[in-house]
Amino acid sequence: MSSKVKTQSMISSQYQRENQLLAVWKRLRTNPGAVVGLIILCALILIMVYSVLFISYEEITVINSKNRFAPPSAEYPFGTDEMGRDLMKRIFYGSRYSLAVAFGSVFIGMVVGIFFGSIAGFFGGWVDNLIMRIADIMSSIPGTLLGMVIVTILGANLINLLIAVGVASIAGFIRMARASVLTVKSNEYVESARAIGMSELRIIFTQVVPNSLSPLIVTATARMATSVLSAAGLSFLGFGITAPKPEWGALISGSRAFLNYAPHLCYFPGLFIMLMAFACALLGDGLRDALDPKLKK
Amino acid sequence: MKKIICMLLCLVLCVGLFAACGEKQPAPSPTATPTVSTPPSGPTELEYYDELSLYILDKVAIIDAFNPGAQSTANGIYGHMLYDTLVYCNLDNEYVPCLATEWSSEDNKTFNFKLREGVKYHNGETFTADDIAFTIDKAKDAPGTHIYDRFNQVESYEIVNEYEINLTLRSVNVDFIFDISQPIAPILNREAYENDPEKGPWVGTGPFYLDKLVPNDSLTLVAFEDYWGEKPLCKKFVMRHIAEETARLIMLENDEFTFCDIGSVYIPQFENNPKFVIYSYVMNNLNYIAFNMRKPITGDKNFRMAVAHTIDREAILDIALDGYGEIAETGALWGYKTAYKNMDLPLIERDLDKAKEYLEKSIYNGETIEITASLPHTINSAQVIMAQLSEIGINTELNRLDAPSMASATAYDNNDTDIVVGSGAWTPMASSCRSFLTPGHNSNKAVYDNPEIVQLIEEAAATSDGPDREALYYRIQEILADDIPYLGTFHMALYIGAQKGAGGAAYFPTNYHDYALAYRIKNPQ
Amino acid sequence: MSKKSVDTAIKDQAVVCNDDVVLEVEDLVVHYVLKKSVVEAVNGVSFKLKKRRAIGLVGETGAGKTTTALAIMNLVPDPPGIIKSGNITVCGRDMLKLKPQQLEKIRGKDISMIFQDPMTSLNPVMTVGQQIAESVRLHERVSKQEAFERAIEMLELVGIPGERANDYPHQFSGGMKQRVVIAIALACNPSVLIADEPTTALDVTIQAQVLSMMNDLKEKCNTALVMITHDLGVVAKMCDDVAVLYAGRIVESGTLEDVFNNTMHPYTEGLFNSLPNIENRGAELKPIPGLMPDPTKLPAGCTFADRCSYATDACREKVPETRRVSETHTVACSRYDEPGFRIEGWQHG
Amino acid sequence: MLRYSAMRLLLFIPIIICVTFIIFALMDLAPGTIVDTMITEEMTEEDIEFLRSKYDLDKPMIVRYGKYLGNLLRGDLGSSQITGLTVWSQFSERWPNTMWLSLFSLMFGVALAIPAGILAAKYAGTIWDNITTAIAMLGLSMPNFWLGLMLLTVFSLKLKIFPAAYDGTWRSFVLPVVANGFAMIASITRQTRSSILDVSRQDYLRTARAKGVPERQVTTRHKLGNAWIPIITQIGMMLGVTLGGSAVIETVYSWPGVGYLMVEAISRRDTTMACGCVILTATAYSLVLLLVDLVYAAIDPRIRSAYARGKKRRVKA
Repeated sequence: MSSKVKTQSMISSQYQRENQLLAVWKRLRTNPGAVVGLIILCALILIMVYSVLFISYEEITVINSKNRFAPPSAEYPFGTDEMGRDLMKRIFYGSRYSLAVAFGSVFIGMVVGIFFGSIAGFFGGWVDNLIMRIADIMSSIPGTLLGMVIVTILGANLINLLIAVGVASIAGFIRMARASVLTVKSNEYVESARAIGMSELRIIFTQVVPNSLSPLIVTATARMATSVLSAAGLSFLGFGITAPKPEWGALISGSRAFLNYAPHLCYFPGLFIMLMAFACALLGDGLRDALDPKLKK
Repeated sequence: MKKIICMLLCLVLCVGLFAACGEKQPAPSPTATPTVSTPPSGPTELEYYDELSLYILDKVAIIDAFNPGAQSTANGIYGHMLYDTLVYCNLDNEYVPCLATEWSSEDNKTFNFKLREGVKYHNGETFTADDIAFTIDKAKDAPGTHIYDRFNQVESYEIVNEYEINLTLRSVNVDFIFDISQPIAPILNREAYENDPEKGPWVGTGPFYLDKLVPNDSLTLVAFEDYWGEKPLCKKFVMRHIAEETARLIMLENDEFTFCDIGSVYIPQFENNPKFVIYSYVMNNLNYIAFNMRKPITGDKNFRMAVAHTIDREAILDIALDGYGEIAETGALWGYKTAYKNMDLPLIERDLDKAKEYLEKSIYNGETIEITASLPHTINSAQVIMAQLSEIGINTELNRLDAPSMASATAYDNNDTDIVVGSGAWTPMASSCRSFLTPGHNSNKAVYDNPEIVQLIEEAAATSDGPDREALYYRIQEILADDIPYLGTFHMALYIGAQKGAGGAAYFPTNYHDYALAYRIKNPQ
Repeated sequence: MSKKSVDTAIKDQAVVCNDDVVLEVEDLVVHYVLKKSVVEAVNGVSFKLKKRRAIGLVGETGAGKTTTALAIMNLVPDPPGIIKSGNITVCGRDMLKLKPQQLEKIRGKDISMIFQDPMTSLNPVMTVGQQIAESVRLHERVSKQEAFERAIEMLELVGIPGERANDYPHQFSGGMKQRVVIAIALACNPSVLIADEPTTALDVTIQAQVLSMMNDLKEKCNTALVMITHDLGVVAKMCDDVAVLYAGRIVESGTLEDVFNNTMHPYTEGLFNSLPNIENRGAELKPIPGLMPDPTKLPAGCTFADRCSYATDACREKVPETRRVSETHTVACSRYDEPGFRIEGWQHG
Repeated sequence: MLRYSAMRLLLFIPIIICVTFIIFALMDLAPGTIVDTMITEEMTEEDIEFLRSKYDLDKPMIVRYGKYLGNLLRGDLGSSQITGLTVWSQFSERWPNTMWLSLFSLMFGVALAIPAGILAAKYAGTIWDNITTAIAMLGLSMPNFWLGLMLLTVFSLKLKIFPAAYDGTWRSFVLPVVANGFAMIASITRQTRSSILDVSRQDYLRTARAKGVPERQVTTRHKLGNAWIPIITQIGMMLGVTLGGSAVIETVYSWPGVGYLMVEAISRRDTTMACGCVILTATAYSLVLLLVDLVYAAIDPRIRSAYARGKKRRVKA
């Protein structure tokens, strides 16, 4: 391919990609749900950045037994917990765990899922069969059980929680990737790519995957919502991040003992988990409509 | 129409949520001292409830004294009711005749027991010496059970006649009578076991027999008519396990539980509530901080002294248990109010400057110390300890393990933890010292290996009661106070909420409570 | 029910609607109101249809043919579309004034419709027989069993073996499906049948079969036919009268003879010129320049003016009024104001 | 049809065998073994050794797995290593609770979701559509244990209407069912809405109307007849997920279900129980999916004819 031709296709794809993103953004902006979702998510990310810069680990683990169980007040907007620590700071600090889990576990699920899914979809035959059987096996093990066992083996910290939740989502991504690759593969432009002598792998990752990206992005955002919830569930059962670190699921689990007269301990972390999952779900829907508008009509 | 339903639904939900965090009950004042209410006056001819119910901490999946999978503190509780032991040890540690009317031993090695006649098992069989022989034989090949720990020390037995038996121990043990007086050493029936392996183990000579067992959920016991001893004051006794604390407190409030443990946090709520009575007792479990003597940093005495001078026991107790418990009174590492406790050993008080001095002298320079804990209240106290240690610059990280991981992580040979925050039942008996202080035992979380201590413990186990045994124990406590492999923090106080007019339960520091004579008066004053 | 008895059953059905004009459309105007614009789909269409006759509505796509058909059945989807004015009488009753229940009685009984794409016109989860029987049960008080037998007869009538009545639509080919749709439409022997480009989606050979089958049924059931198509060949074969539609108005109508042999309107002439002439293969095709006007911004005056080679300034101001040139022939072109005006006419084969 | 179901169940066996192998391997990797849960204070070293040999813990994992597989193939799920009770007895005792909880939650979810979905589809684009979808979305994103705790606090702690734990009466079903069912509402509503919107754009509705079919009958027979299929699939998937027994809800309400049994089995390293639970739950799950497919075929002739020809092509969405 002479350089001139290459620049030509690059420019065209550049131009082509530009306005596609722009078009998606324009459609996204008009969808009220997606905008609300985006605002909430940005607010949470801002909170996380604020907590990274201004809230130190000591500050949220220092214990003063004087004002324990203080109800929400001006000084402590979310009240204080059983060890007199400011719940708001702890929740803000905890946002990094939930965000990490949301993005991280989906990243793991997506990368592994797409890789195997697209190979299964593209090559078919016994490769497809093998990978699909593995996916069946992984999906027949209940997600929480898998998560529990992984956290027990690797130990309870953020990375392992990420892996535990991510692994549970791999089967879903494999199927999704395979389905979209199968539909894309049947189109002509893949045949033409093969005709000009592209290698199989290059075809997969330059032609097939980009075009089957939109359903994957939609599943990814929806999956973020579910992984935030399953991470919180695992911590609630005691298989997540350990106590002093204020992970939202663990906060709720800890607050169970004081439900009777300090319900705010359970109320606010749950609210934030809900907001996070709500934002991801809304964004997922908004993206789904923005990426393939015919669904919207 | 459907629109209205939707709106109604979310309205109710929001109102409900706000109502939840609207009302406030008085937060507990940490300094309130626990008032121990005296049980109501002796029962004149009053009416009693027929059915009582109790919350038990453990899930009972199967009842079989010889099954290692069925061991838990609940064994003791239903043990008191289903079975009898040879000797009964009451609250003041006096030995009361039970299945054995008399017992004697010259050298604390061979014991002679005269047995009670006319005692019936639940399946109608009569109790004879042969049942003791059967129980000992079966116990000796069931390691991993409580009954094994009690009867494995019996080397041989000799049945003199139907109602008399001599037991010979492997080695002298002063505390043998105490050991077999525990409810976890019942005498079971041979015939019952042989012809019904599943329901056989339920058969005992106790005041109740087991009517129904729903695995991992509940036990239903019914009063046994021809019980040889004092008849129970209720017809039916249900024991239930409820996992969620809030749920069981609600059930206590709605009179679905007659007796139920209440967390220290909820005591004020039940304390000044006329509908309830609170019983409390202090467990002889000592909550401790164990330093891994084999690892460099925690093995360094200066580091341990620095930690000893930093921890503030009052604050730990306040946060972990809302102040409901007793701080370790002396430097001695011993059970709460247990015999042979050296009360005048000095307790190391909190002194941050001294702590910093020791820290300089120690080889510690900033490494992260891993604090391992497993039980819920130990995790809370670990967090408080971590906060206090950070005041003098020791960085720590909490490693929470579940029970099996804790057991394997702190196994004696490959214990890799730095500090373990735990709690252990410390009885005056040589066996419990042995399990905490001698090498090879799993409870020895400090991996403490001091030949002098081992030698002293063997001596104490052999000497009969009296001053020389006390001197040996004092000597052990002095060495421990100097070496500080363990640092005692506090003793937990446990509280049992009961409906007004309910009582008659004996609360033992070993947690094996005796509800055999529990009752509930119909309309208390 | 032998074949002969079927004919008698159908014949006495037709007697009900005896007056001569079966369908009359007067000055029909239909607009689609969208968010930012109004689509003037039909701007004043009028035509009459006598019993047992067939009229062809011809025009390019977007000329408002389908909207006219839907308006006749009063099936225009009401959120965007509104029937602004005009009245449609079917067997003497005005479709636009009737209440829905009454409408439902007429649809399928007196007038029924066939759609363009057979692939999606049948309910995939109901058997073919059921879908036909449903129409019969709606309009005649017959038992389920009788209705199903009637359905089998109709299937045989349209050339599908009766046993296949219990098959599902996905088990039929495109042509067969269209036959089923026709069977459904003619199940209750309506007086008027509207066919909205019934054979466009089929390939040529099947198209010929379906059309000849429709012709026989028309004769047999004495049904009047409104054939909507853009294919002049189909019109020539099937219809007695022709109406040429352009941008929602009938620009020329008349018998087959009038419109085919002495075409008067320039657009009709353009249509014929753009057809390949089999005899004179060498002849050069003369397609009509330009495109259909945007229905949301129709030009003033004659809507065909921009593309008409005979257009004068007058055409662009005045909306041409429809003038009756002969007993059956009408044309809407202002150029005929001048007495001697003639168009070249297309080269006859 | 029968041949197809038999084939699918047969295909299921190898999957289950791999699942048990994975669980055995994972449980073996986990720190601590079953013996560690039994160690009492006075036990000496050789007592522990004796126990380890009793549970074959001294032999490599493969030997234990071989023995377990041997029993499994003879249909014996083995017994819980801790209590000696057979896995089947413990599972079958708790299974009805989980099953009833899942079914009632599903009914609760469906009862609210279908009308909401139809409503949202009917008033598509208006504010009602947005409100119902927003509420449904809220249900999806609300952590069910948090909702459970809140309901527990409000309805049984403060208002004392419903009991807090499982006591066999229907009242103790209410709170867990609402907590569990709320999350299902979202996905079923969305599915109903989109499938109704899709179907109402189809041409055969116009044919029906042209036949003179009254509008009500058009909706019930033609529109809903076709819209059911994706909805049923969604409901089938939802049922499959909850049949796994949501350990979280069961912990909050002390519900003697299968989910809680699994959590218990893992925390006590009881491998046979954990494997047993997973096998039985996975079997129930696949039976449900098979049921959904059969219902699918009953409704959708296109699928049924695919069965008849034996070639079942269904690209998993």
